[in-house]
Amino acid sequence: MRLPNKTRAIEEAIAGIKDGDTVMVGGFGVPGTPMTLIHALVDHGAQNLTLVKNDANEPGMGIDHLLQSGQVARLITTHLGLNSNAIAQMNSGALEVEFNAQGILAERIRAGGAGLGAVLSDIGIDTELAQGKQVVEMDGKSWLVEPALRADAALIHADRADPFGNLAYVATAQNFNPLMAMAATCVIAEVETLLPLGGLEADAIHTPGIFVDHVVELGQLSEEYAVVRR
Amino acid sequence: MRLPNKTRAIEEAIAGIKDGDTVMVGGFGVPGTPMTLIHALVDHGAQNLTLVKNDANEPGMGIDHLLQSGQVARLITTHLGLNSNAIAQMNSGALEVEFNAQGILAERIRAGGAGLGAVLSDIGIDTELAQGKQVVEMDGKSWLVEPALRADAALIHADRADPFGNLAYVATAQNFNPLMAMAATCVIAEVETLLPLGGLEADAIHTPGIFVDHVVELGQLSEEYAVVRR
Amino acid sequence: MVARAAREIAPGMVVNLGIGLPTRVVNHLSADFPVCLHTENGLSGIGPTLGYDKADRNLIDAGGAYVSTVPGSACFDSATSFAIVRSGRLDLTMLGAFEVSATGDLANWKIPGKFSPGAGGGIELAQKARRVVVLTTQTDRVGNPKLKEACSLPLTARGCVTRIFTDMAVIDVTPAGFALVETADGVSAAEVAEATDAPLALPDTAIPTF
Amino acid sequence: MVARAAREIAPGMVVNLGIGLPTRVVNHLSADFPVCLHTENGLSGIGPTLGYDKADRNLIDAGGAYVSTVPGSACFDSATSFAIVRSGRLDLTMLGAFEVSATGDLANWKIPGKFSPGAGGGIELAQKARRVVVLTTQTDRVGNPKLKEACSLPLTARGCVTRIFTDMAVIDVTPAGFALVETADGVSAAEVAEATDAPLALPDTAIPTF
Repeated sequence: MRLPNKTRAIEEAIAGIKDGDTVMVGGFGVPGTPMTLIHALVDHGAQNLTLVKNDANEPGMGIDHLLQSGQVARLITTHLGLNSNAIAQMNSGALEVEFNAQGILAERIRAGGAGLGAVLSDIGIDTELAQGKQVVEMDGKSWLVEPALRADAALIHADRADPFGNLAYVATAQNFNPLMAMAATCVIAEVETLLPLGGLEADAIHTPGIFVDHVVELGQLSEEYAVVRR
Repeated sequence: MRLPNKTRAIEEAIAGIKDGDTVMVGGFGVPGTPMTLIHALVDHGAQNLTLVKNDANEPGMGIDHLLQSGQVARLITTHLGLNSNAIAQMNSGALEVEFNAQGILAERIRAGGAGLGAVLSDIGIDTELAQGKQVVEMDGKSWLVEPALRADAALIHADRADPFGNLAYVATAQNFNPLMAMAATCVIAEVETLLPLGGLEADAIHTPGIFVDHVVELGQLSEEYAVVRR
Repeated sequence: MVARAAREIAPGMVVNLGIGLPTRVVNHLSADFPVCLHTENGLSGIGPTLGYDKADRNLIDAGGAYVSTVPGSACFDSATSFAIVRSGRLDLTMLGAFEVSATGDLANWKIPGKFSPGAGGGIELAQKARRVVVLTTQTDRVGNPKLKEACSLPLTARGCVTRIFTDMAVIDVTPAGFALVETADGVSAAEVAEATDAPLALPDTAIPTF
Repeated sequence: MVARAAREIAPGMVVNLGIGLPTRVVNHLSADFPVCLHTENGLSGIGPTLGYDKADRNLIDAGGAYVSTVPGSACFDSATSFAIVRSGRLDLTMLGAFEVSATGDLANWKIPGKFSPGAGGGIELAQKARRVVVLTTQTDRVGNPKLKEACSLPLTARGCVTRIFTDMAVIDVTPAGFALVETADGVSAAEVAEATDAPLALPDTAIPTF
C-alpha cells in the first residue's frame, strides 16, 4: 500500500469552484490566510459566493480582494473591525453579513466536518445574538441550536504538507484551518513547504490527509504574508 | 511570566477523587490506558464510581482491576468484547452499563470539554440505539440529542509532558486521551517522559497544559503496558 | 473470498476494514497499490500486520492487532477519526455480519441474551461510509443462512449494504433484492440459492467464478 | 490603572487579556511571575509583545499585536481555544467596555448605527471566564460615564463583571450595586461618584489609593 498523490497546479485545484458556492477561508488576520489561493479565486472569477472566514482581513489584503472584485454576496464571520471596506459594503447592503461568536463559528464548522447536525450552546442566550435561533430544552435548561456549517470548498494555508495532503501548521497560523479542512466537499491546501511522504511525523500532523483533496505548493511568498507594519 | 509547575506525587494527584465520582479513563485497548493511575485508584479505594472508558480492557488489565475490586457501579462505554469479567458483571446486574456508538461517545466527551450542552447526530436514529433519546427537528429532519459528558476526574496517559501539563501522545495511544483531558474538573496525567518547560515543541502539543491539573511522572513501566501476546 | 473482496478496492480509495475477516484483506494489497487504510482507533495509512516480536506496543488497529505504518501515516484522536467516518470521507468499508437483509439492512453487533458487548464503531461505519460491503460466511456455524428476507437481530444500520462477499458467492443487494454476481470455484448457483434465505436473482448470462 | 489591574492577577492563574487597554497589562508582569496568558486566536503562554523587526509573521495575539512565546507555550486551533474559554478554564479575563451596569452587565461590542463590526470572541470571554473584570476609562471621550444603572447598548453578557479598573478608581459590582474600593492618587471619592451614572457605595473605612 502507498498513499495517493494529491499535488496539483493551482488553477486545476481551484477550477471546481462554481458560482453560488460556499467557500471557507482559513486564517485569523494574516497568519493562516491562504493569500495565494484567494488571488487564484479572484482570477477564476466565480460569482455570488458565500464566504466563511473569521475576519475580513484588512483593506487590500486577503479576502478584501474578493470583496473588492464583487464576487462575495454573503459573509459568515465573527469580526470585521480591521476592514473598513467590508463594513462599508455591509452598511450599503452590497454585502450580507452574518455574525457569529468566534468559538461558536469554530464549533459550527467543526460540527460540519464531524458529520453532526448541530451543537447546543448557551453562548449569547440572553442577548440579541440569540434572536431567530431555535431553542431546545434539555434537563430543564434552554440551549441554542447552532447548526453545523459545511462548504463546497475550503481554502487552507499550511506550513508543511506531504503529497497525500497531511498538513502541519505553525504558531497562530493554525486558527480555523484545521476545522475548515474537515468541513468542505473540496479541500484545497496551499503549503509553504512540500515534503516527501514520511517527511511529516505521524504524531505531529494537524490535519490528516484523508480530509484534503488538493495540495498546491507555494513558491516565493508574496509581501501579503509578511509582518504588517501599522 | 513563567508557567506554573503541576508535577505531583501520584497519591497527591489522586487524593481528590471521592465516592460516587464520575471518572474518565483514557485508552483504547492497552495503548493510552493509564495503568499506573488505575492501580493508584484501586489503592485509594473510592467507591460507587461511574467510569467512562472506550472499552473494559481485558481480564486482569487496566480498568478490570477497578471492576474486580467492586469500585465501579456504572460504566459508560462502547464495547466490552474482550473482557469476560465485565460482561459477567453486566449480565449479573452488578455493573450498570451504558453503550454508546464509539464516535458519539468521543463527541459527547469533547462537547463536555468544549462547554457545549450537546451535539445533534443521526447515528443510530432508526435503530434501537435511539430508544429513550430526545429527538429534535431541524430543517425538516430528525436528530438525536447526544448530551455532553463531563467528569469529576480524568485519568490520562501521555508519552511526553512538561511541568505545566502540556501533553503529547504517540501512535494509537492518543484515542480518547485528548478528549477526556478537556472534559473533567480534575485532569490527572501520567507521563512516560517528563521534559523541562520548552522541551515540547509548541506546535506538536496535543493537549495544552491549561486543561491539566496534575502531572505524574512514571518510573519503569510495568508489564501491563507491554505488547499483549494472545 | 478475501482475495476476491480485495479486488473491490479501487486505486485512490480511503478504506476501513472491519474487525475479523475484513482485516485479512490487507494481506492481498500490493506494496505499490495506491490506497489509504483507516482504522477507527486513530490511524490512517495502515501497513502490514506485525508479529509480536516486531510489534510497537502503542500501534494497534481497532481489533487489537499490531499493525505497521507506511510513509505518510497520520495519527489522530477518536473524535477526529469518527469525523472522517461520519463526514463521508470513507469511500468503502468492509464489515462482518450476523445477518444481511434483502434490502441491505445489516445486523452485526448484538444477539439478545447471548452476545451484547456493544457496537463499538460499527454503527457509524455502516451508516456513513459511502459504500458498505460485507465479508462473511454464507451460513452460520450450524448452517443457517445469514442472508435473509429480513433481519431478526437488532440492526446496526438500515439499507446500508450494497454487496456481500461469502465463501460461496458474490451477491449484490439491488432494489429487487439479492442478485448473484459470481460464485466460488466449484459452487453452483443452485447451491448458493439453497444457502440463502430469500429469493436470489440469477444473471441472464454465464456466472463468473472466483 | 494598568499597573493596578495587573496586581489583580494571582500566581498560577490562567488569564485572557482583551483587546485594547487590557493587553497592556502584560508589561506589568515580571519574568518570574507564575501565570499562563491565553489568547483566543490559539496560544497559551504569551510572552512580551515584540517590535516589527523582531516579529514572527505567524505569531500574533487576538488584537493583531506581534507577541512572543515563553518556555512551555502551546499553539492550538480556534475550537480548542474556545473550549478552554467555555469550559471554565480561564480564571480571569480583563475586558474593555462601552458600558457596565450596576448589576454587572457588560456592553462592549456594538453601538447601533455607528459601530457594529461583530463581537469576535468577546461574548464567550465575558460569559464563561470564572472572573470578569473591566479595564476602561471612567467616562467616554465626551465625558459621559461608562458605569450606569443599566446599559443602553446591546449586551455582551449579563451580570458577568465583578470589578472595574478605571483611570479614576477601582469599583466592585456587588449585589447592592457599585461599591468604591480604591481611588487613583489625587482623585476624591466624590469625583468618582460624580463620574458614575449610578449610586456608588463608599467603604466605612479610609479609601486606599493606587
